[in-house]
Order: sequence, then structure tokens, then C-alpha cells
Amino acid sequence: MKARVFVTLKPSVFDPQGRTIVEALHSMGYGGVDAVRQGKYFELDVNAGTADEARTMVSEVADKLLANPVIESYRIEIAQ
Amino acid sequence: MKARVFVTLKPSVFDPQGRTIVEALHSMGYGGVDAVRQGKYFELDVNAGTADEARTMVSEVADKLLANPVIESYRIEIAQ
Amino acid sequence: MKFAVVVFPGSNCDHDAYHAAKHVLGQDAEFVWHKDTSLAGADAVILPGGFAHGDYLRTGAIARFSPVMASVKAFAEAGHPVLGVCNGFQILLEAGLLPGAMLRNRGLKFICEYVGVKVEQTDTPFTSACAPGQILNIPINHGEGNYFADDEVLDRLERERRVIFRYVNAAGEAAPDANPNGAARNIAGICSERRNVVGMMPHPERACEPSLGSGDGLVLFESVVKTLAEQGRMAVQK
Amino acid sequence: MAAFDNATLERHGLKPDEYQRIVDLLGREPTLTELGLFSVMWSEHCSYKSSRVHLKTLPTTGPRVLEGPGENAGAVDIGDGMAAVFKIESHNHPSFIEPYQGAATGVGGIIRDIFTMGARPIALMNSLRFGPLDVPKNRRILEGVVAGIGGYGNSIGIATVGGEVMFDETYSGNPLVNVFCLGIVKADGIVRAKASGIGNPVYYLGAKTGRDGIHGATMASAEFDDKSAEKRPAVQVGDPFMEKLLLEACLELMKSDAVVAVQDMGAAGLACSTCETGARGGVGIEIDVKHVPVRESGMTPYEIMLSESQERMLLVVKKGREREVEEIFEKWDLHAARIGEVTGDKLLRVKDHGAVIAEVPATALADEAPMYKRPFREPASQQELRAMPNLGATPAAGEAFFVLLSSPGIASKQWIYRQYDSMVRTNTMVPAGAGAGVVRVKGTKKALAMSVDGNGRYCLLDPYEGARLAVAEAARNVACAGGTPIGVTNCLNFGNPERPEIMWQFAEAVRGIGDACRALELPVTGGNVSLYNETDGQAILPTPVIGVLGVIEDASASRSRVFPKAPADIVLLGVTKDEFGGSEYLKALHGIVRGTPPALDIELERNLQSLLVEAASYKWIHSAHDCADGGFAVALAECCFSSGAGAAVAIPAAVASASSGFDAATTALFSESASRAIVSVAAGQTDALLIRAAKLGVPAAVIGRTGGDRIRIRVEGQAAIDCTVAEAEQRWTQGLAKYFESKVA
Ligand SMILES: Nc1ncnc2c1ncn2[C@@H]1O[C@H](COP(=O)(O)OP(=O)(O)O)[C@@H](O)[C@H]1O
Ligand SMILES: [Mg+2]
Repeated sequence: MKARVFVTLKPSVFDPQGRTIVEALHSMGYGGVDAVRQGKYFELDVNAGTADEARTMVSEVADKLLANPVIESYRIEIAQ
Repeated sequence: MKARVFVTLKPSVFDPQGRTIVEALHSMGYGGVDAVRQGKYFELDVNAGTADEARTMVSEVADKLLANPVIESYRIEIAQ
Repeated sequence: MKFAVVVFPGSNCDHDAYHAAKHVLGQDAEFVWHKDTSLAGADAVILPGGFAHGDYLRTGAIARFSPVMASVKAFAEAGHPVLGVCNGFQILLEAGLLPGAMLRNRGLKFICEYVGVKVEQTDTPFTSACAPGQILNIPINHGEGNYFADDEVLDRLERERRVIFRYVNAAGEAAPDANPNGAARNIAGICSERRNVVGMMPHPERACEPSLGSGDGLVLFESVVKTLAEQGRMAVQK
Repeated sequence: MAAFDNATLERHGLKPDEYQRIVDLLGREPTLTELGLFSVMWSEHCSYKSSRVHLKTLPTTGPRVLEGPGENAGAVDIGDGMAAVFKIESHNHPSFIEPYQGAATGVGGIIRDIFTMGARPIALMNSLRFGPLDVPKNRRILEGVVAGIGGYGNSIGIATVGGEVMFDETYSGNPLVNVFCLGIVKADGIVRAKASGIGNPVYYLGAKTGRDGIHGATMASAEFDDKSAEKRPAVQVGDPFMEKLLLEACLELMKSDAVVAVQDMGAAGLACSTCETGARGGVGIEIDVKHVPVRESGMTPYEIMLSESQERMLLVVKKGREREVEEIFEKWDLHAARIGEVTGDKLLRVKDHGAVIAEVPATALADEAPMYKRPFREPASQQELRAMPNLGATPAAGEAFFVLLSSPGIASKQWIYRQYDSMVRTNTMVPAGAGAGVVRVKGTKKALAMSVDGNGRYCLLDPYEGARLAVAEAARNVACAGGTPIGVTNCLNFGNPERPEIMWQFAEAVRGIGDACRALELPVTGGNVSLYNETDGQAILPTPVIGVLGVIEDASASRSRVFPKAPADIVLLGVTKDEFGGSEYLKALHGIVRGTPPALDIELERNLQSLLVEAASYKWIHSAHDCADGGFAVALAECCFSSGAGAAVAIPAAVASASSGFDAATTALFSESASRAIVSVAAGQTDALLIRAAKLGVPAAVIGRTGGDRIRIRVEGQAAIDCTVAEAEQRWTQGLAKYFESKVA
């Protein structure tokens, strides 16, 4: 089973990378991009009986390893 | 308009981070995770008239800046 | 001769390259701000190490759009010597002046330490004064020096003798345990088709004075002087 | 007390009597914004209210001192018209909450303190404390802290040239991250943070203001409990790229005389920087928060004033010269905003779209915080701690040697410093991990040597002696590198000062630092205090960390600890006594921290340091290394490691003092007597060294030669240690690294 995890900085947390990217885009002429936030994206192959089981396991994994709960939050998608 | 860009390493490229994560997960008892690939995830606020316009602009941005075609590929989602 | 050292916002080995060229080697050197576009008067260009634009997004990804890069490209196309060190190498890759890309170090950690670097080819402007097969003791200092290119590109680089530097052990072998970062085929540096553009991860400018630990890097700077003198391309000041 | 209820005051960390003091100073109830200003400015972190009475006793003057405590950093004259600017600072609490960002922003903060003075930062060091590494959480903290220090320092391009790391259970919930930065500046180019010139514009430069770290300064002044997790939104994220731009822009700006004052925004952000620059200059500052660039919508003036977003600076510019400075901001693509001006009324006045929302005498915030003479008392358990328990049979010396070498406190720190750029700007004369940090000063013949040291175990047993020993060790490390110590900075990490036992540790430690510095004629030019380092009532070991800076007149005389390849005489300087209190030996082999720490004979120490500096300057010696944690045997081994040389030596038995009950070999090898060093001597110079040592009254003996590939130590004629350098080095190299071995090939 495939799972995807999207990890993003919490909205209140400063994202220097995103800011630098926007500024680069502006100087390249892409004034139409107002804001960029950079996050992480994980694709996991998991061995689980059901989508629910997969989700439970992946949430655990995200909590413990993939995301830093102090500054990040995450979202999970399970695809069969 | 919100756009999301997912950048992932091409399958042929070794992903040292993904590999380290799998090993860490195995040693933490998550044997059920077979493989992990780490990528990048961007959320963009774009100023565009239509979803198509947004997509065009974001593809350009991804081609030029967000992804390196030698090692990475990307996928775009536009959400209103 | 005159070295132009390009300064990107976030470059931090710019002074070291300048110091090596000017104060150790005794040649002329000048800084060129990334928003400038003139390389007039320069005989060789150095893209120094550092963290241009913080290396945010990807190393070198933003820097390649700096105004100066068009001039660097033209300078390279005219056959003049261009050296990219560390972040400078990463920028050359992103700019397409050299093939391949950088991945994170295999161990995922930043590494600062001396390594053995073998000079594989001496027919570039930056290795012309080296002995063939000479092993240099120079430091690396990077988190993303894991050179990647697909096999086709790698084979072509080998065929065209464009792998200029390789990580080696004390015996001079490009063995796996001599590879600090996982770089494909222990590659530490490569050159362009015309051989005038060289990119390398190790920092020769940090190894130009024995009192700091090693003087092995100076030969790269001496090489440029030698090559340009041989080509009659500039008046040697020294 | 009408305006605010107790809960509000408590949230602001203000005691009722402190609130009353505010009302008295203002002659009225404060507004909420004003309450916030007082809350951060009067916090322990910003006001030093518990520590000031003691800190005042430290010696701060001397012929070389250009700037003592009070400015952003201290400055000393190093000759050639140059000054060294240096300081150490803690970022302990933020590093526990988010190790990477906490440590990274700590590095960012101390670097700003240095370039705020107009100095170019050229070296960093760090002093770290963690809980035992068999606990996964402690490993994660260490890994994050080290990555954060490297992530920031490497990116901004300042070499990390030294540091120290120690481990103890008490640091598990309270890791310590102390960072030191050194900069250089022309002596007449030092910039102060004193606002002046009524009508001069006040600029805000750098990153936008977000809700980061609001109440960080008060957080750093409160103990942890189960609820600290709730304080988490306060985490600040470092942006080394922005700081690199700020650094270059500020140094460029300060070359012109268009800038009157510069102040970084650290703890307590805009509040602190405005009232401090105003108070120092005896003027007022008026700003309107509507001009402050913000990152988030809907920020209140309260939040804007208290935000601790990183990488921001406050500048006072000469009126009429605005264009000049703005051009420099633009060159570096930095956002700047004119937020107000200098006034003559000595008030910090904050407006919100023209309406005054706070109006407080700048000195009331900056200088009028309460000063406490907190009660202190020696803990009842102190006598018991100082007694040595019966330890049973003594393990064989060779076994103990290996245990010590692989103990994380002693083991090689290469796994750590390999992640730091230790060479950028090509000044580093002593390689990472091979002794004190040494950087040359380009444009002169000189080099600067520096070391940070502290030993919480000694301080637990006797904070006064422990602090003196820390000063002595840091200075000795500098002297071993060939540097004459010229200045001291310190970072005082302790538990809750409201407990008399902790306050006693603090007072004793400060007294010890003062006495040692006076005896060695070393001025203390600055420092930092971090209190409330305790979790659920368990305080950390009292940990004063001392940073010493020294000058090496001729950079080519700088010395590392590493033996030469060619054979050389080995000389031991100093005397070994039976002194095991607080030793690494007791900790690593018996798991205890007991006894009396080594006695420090400060006269001997002073003479030893003079001898070391002289011996280096005349190039009598190849290498020098002090005997500290782990004693003589460990120090000798460290001289062999990475040299390619072994050593064969014979040493006498230790001088008996208080008997620990260990056998002769164990005592001679592992006792931690102070004021000792191992030097390798240049060919033909042994007599010169010994004669000079005798003149200075420093015991000195040729104990053997370098060479071969074994470490062989005989004590009183009996073989005590005999192993290959390789097998010893393997244990030393793996001792720390083994906890972090990645399985990725
Ligand atoms: N956190 C650190 N960062 C950088 N270097 C470190 C760190 N910890 C230790 N080192 C280096 O490792 C070496 C050994 O440290 P230590 O045993 O404390 O030295 P000493 O015995 O001279 O007091 C020194 O050169 C020191 O600078
Ligand atoms: Mg030490």
C-alpha cells in the first residue's frame, strides 16, 4: 500500500526557505507568486491489511520520525 | 489561488534520506514500512485569472527553479 | 594575471579564494558582485564556496539566476578558465555548465575534513602544473557533495577523460572507504567538454599555506598561471 | 492593584512587589503593552536581578580592556591597533524545546552581539552538556544541537574552532548550549549601542517580525515542568542567510560615520533594543509600530514589541545621511524601515498609528529592575558529598585506561566537530580537536588562542574551587597553545536561584571566578547567566563555563597537543597528587561524583602558564597539552592520537595527599591534579626548558621519548600501561561515535 505524508511548517513558524524562494521568483519576473511555503513530502510503501491499519501505522511514524511536532504539522493520504 | 508542487527524486536516483528513514523505522520496530522516498513539497499562493493560467505559471516555476530535471520530477495540483 | 572571484549573497569562501590568489600566489584578484555583469579584465573566474542564497531550495539553484551568470557562461564559452569550488561547483551544475547534480552526503551529515584527492588529468587549466596521478591533501566542507549523474553521462565523462579529481585512500586507490560522501565513482571534480570549466568539491583555496595544515591546493592556482602563460593569453606579473 | 489580576501578573512572571515597583516608577498603573515591556525587561534573563549583586564583584578592568560588561560584548586591545571582541551566551532552554533551532538561533544571537560592535566575527566555540547517551532522547538532543550549530555557523561562514562536551544525568532534562564568538575590529572602530542626536532616525533592519518567541525571555527564566510543552509556539527559526546579509551590510554601514548606534534584537526584541539604546545614551526613543515590517496579519503592538523573531537589527542613523545607509540596505537586498526617532525626553514612547500606547522612562526598563540579594546557604548534604566512599577492589590500570578513553566525556569529539566548518576564512592554525582554538589575525603577525572550559562535577563538590579550576583550565589550554591569556568571558548555568542552596552554589562560583581572575590578572569583560536550569526540582550540576582569550605574538609559535613524528623528549610539568574528587575516573568506573576536587595552587598555575607561553615563543617545544579529565594517562594518549607516534615514559608515584585508597599506578595515571602539562621538546632544547622551569619554580621532569607505535607507561619502575596506539585510539574514536553510527553504507 502506498502512503503519502505531507509535512509543513505550522503557519506561525517562520519559513526562511519559502521567503527566499519567493524573492528569487520575484527577481526572475514571477511577480504573480505571492507566497511560497516549503515542506517535506514522503512516499511510503507499507505492508498493511487495511487502509485504516496503514493510516494508524503511518500516523505513528509521522509523529515519531517524519515530522517535528514542535514546529511542523502533517497530513496523510493513503492510496491503494 | 493555491498551487501545490510535489518534487520527488527520480526512481533511478538513490535517496540517502529515504534509506536512513527506513532503517530507523525498522530499528524502531516498524518492519511494515518497506520503502520511503523523501521529496519536497511547496505551497504557492499565485495570482492568476484561471486555473489554467496558474498551472502554466507554476509549471514554468517548477521547471526553472523548484525541481532539478537531472534528478527530480514534479507534479502540480491547483486548488481554488 | 587577474582572477575574478564572484560574490553571491551567502558566498563565504570568497575571501579565501581572493586571499589565495592575491596574497599567497601573488597575482591580481578582484571581487565581482553577483549583480554586476562585467568580467572585463579577468583572466580566470572563480565561483567560490559558501551558501549562496542560503542554499535554500537546492544548492546553487537560485544563484544560477544571478545576473553575473550570463557573463560567466559567455566567459566559459570563450574558452577562458572557470573554477567552481564546492558551492561554486554546485552552481555550475545547476547552471548546466557541467553535467550532473549533487545529492546529500550519503551519511546525511555535513563533513569538514581533509581528504586524499587524486589528480586524474593534467590537461586542464587548473591541473596543468600537477604531476599525473599526484595526490593532494585538501579539505572538503559540505553537506551535499554526493555527485550524481546517470551511467551514460558517467561513462561519457570517463571516456572523455573529464573526471579530473577522485577521492582516494593513502594507497591512491579510489576505494569505497575513501569516498566521504557517496559520490558516483568517487568523483571529486570534473571538467567541461572544452576542459576549461572545472568544478570540484574539495577546497584548494583552504590548502595554500602549509602553516594552516596543507599547501597542496596552491598548485591549482599555479596551474592557471602556467596555462595562460603557455597560451600567451596574458602577461604574467610575477 | 487594580488593573491586572494575579493570573495576568503570573503569566508575565512578575511578583506583586515587582508590580508595585512598576506602579511607583510610572506613578500610575501600566498599560498592557507596558506590562509586557516590564515583564521581559525585568525577567531574570534580561535584568540579572538575582545575579547582579554577585557579578558586580568580578574584576572587569585592566590595561587592555576597551569595553567591559554592559555593551553587547567585551573588547580587549590586542596591539597593532586592533581589538578582539568576544562573548559567550547560553541558549539552553530553547535547545531543549527544539534542539536544532534552539542551538542555531543561539549561534545567530552571539554572532549578532559581536558584529553589532563593528567587529568581524572570525571564530566560534561551543560548550555543551547532555544527559547520558544511552537514553535515546539525549542522543536526539545532541544530534539536533550539533546539526543546528553547524547549520548556522557553516552557512554564515564563521569557523567553529573549539568547544567541549560533558555528560551527566542532571543535564537530561536541561541540556546546556553555550556558544562563544570572537571578532576583530580596529580598536578605534568599535561601535557602541548608545543612541544620541535628538531627531536622528531609528531604523529597523532585517527579517520581518512574527509571533516567534513571544515571552522567550521570560520562558528562559522559568523552571520547566510538565506544561513546558504548552510554551512551544514560542520556537524561533534561524535564518543564517539573512544574518549573513545583515553581517555584511552592518560592517559596511559601520565603516561610514553615518551610523550612530547599532543594537541587535535578541531576547525581548524591539522592547529591549529600543529602551537599552535609549538608556545607554541618556535619550528617549519614539517609534510607531505601524512601521514595523510584520510577517503575520493581525499582530498587536504588544506582540510586535515583544516578538523575538531572529535576524533583526536596530540602527540609529545621522539625520541627513539616510540615503547613504539605504543604498547599502538595497545593495544587500535587505528590508529596512524607518520606525521612529531619537527624542530628548528619555522616554521609550511606543505609538500605534499615532496613538501612544506605552510611555516609559527608558532607564526604568533597562536599569531599574529590582535587584535581589537572595538568601544562600550551603546544602546540608555538602559534607557527605565530599567524603570518599569505600570503593572496593581497584581494576587493573590497563582496563581502567580503556574504560576512560571510551567514556563519552573523554572520547574523541570528532563525530561532532567534523560537522562544523573549522577552517573557513583560512585563519585556523590548530586543526579541530587538537587543542585550543587558534586563529591568525591577517594583516598582523599575531594569532588569538581561545578555550572554553567548565567542570560541573568539581563545582557540585565545591563551587568555589570548581570555578577557580575552570578559570585555570581554560587559561592553561590557551597557554598550551602558546597564548598569553588576556581576557575572560563566562556563562553561568545554574538551577533555581530562589532556592538558597542553588544561590550558594552561584555565589561561591562567582567568588571563585573573581579570585582566580584577580590572581591571574585576567579581566572579565562579559558573560551571561542562565538560571532555572532544573526539571521537577532536579537542578543541573552547577556549571560555570569559562571562556579565555589569549594572544600569540608570533602566529608561527602556536602549538597543538599532537606529538611530532620525529622522536622527541617528553617532559611532564607540574606535580601529580592523589586527587580523585569529582574525577572522570570515579564517574566512569564507579558512577559517582564524590570527594574534594583537586586543589589549585594559583601561583604554580600562573608560573606554569608563563613557562608554557615562553617555551612556545622560543620554539623549545613541539606540542603542549594539559592534564585534565582522566588525568596523565589520558592526556598522554591524546598527544599520541593522530600524530602517528607512540610514547614510552616512566613516571613517579603520586605525592600522597588525602588518600583515595587507590594503588600507586592508578593514582599516578588517573588523578586529576591541576596545573600540569605534557610537552614534547624540540631537539636540543630540553635543558633550556628545564632551566627555565626551575627558575619559575615549576616542577619539570623528562619522563620519556616519543616514538614507536605503542603507549608504554611505567609507574615507579613497574609497567602500568602497554598497548598499541591503534587499539587505544580505536576506543577513543568510537566512544562517542558508536552512539550515532548510521547504518547507511
Ligand atoms: N563541541 C565541540 N565543538 C568543537 N570542538 C570540540 C567540541 N568539543 C570538543 N572539541 C574539541 O576537541 C578537543 C578535545 O576537547 P577537550 O578534551 O575538552 O580538550 P581539553 O582536554 O584541551 O580541555 C579540543 O580541541 C576541543 O576544542
Ligand atoms: Mg576539557
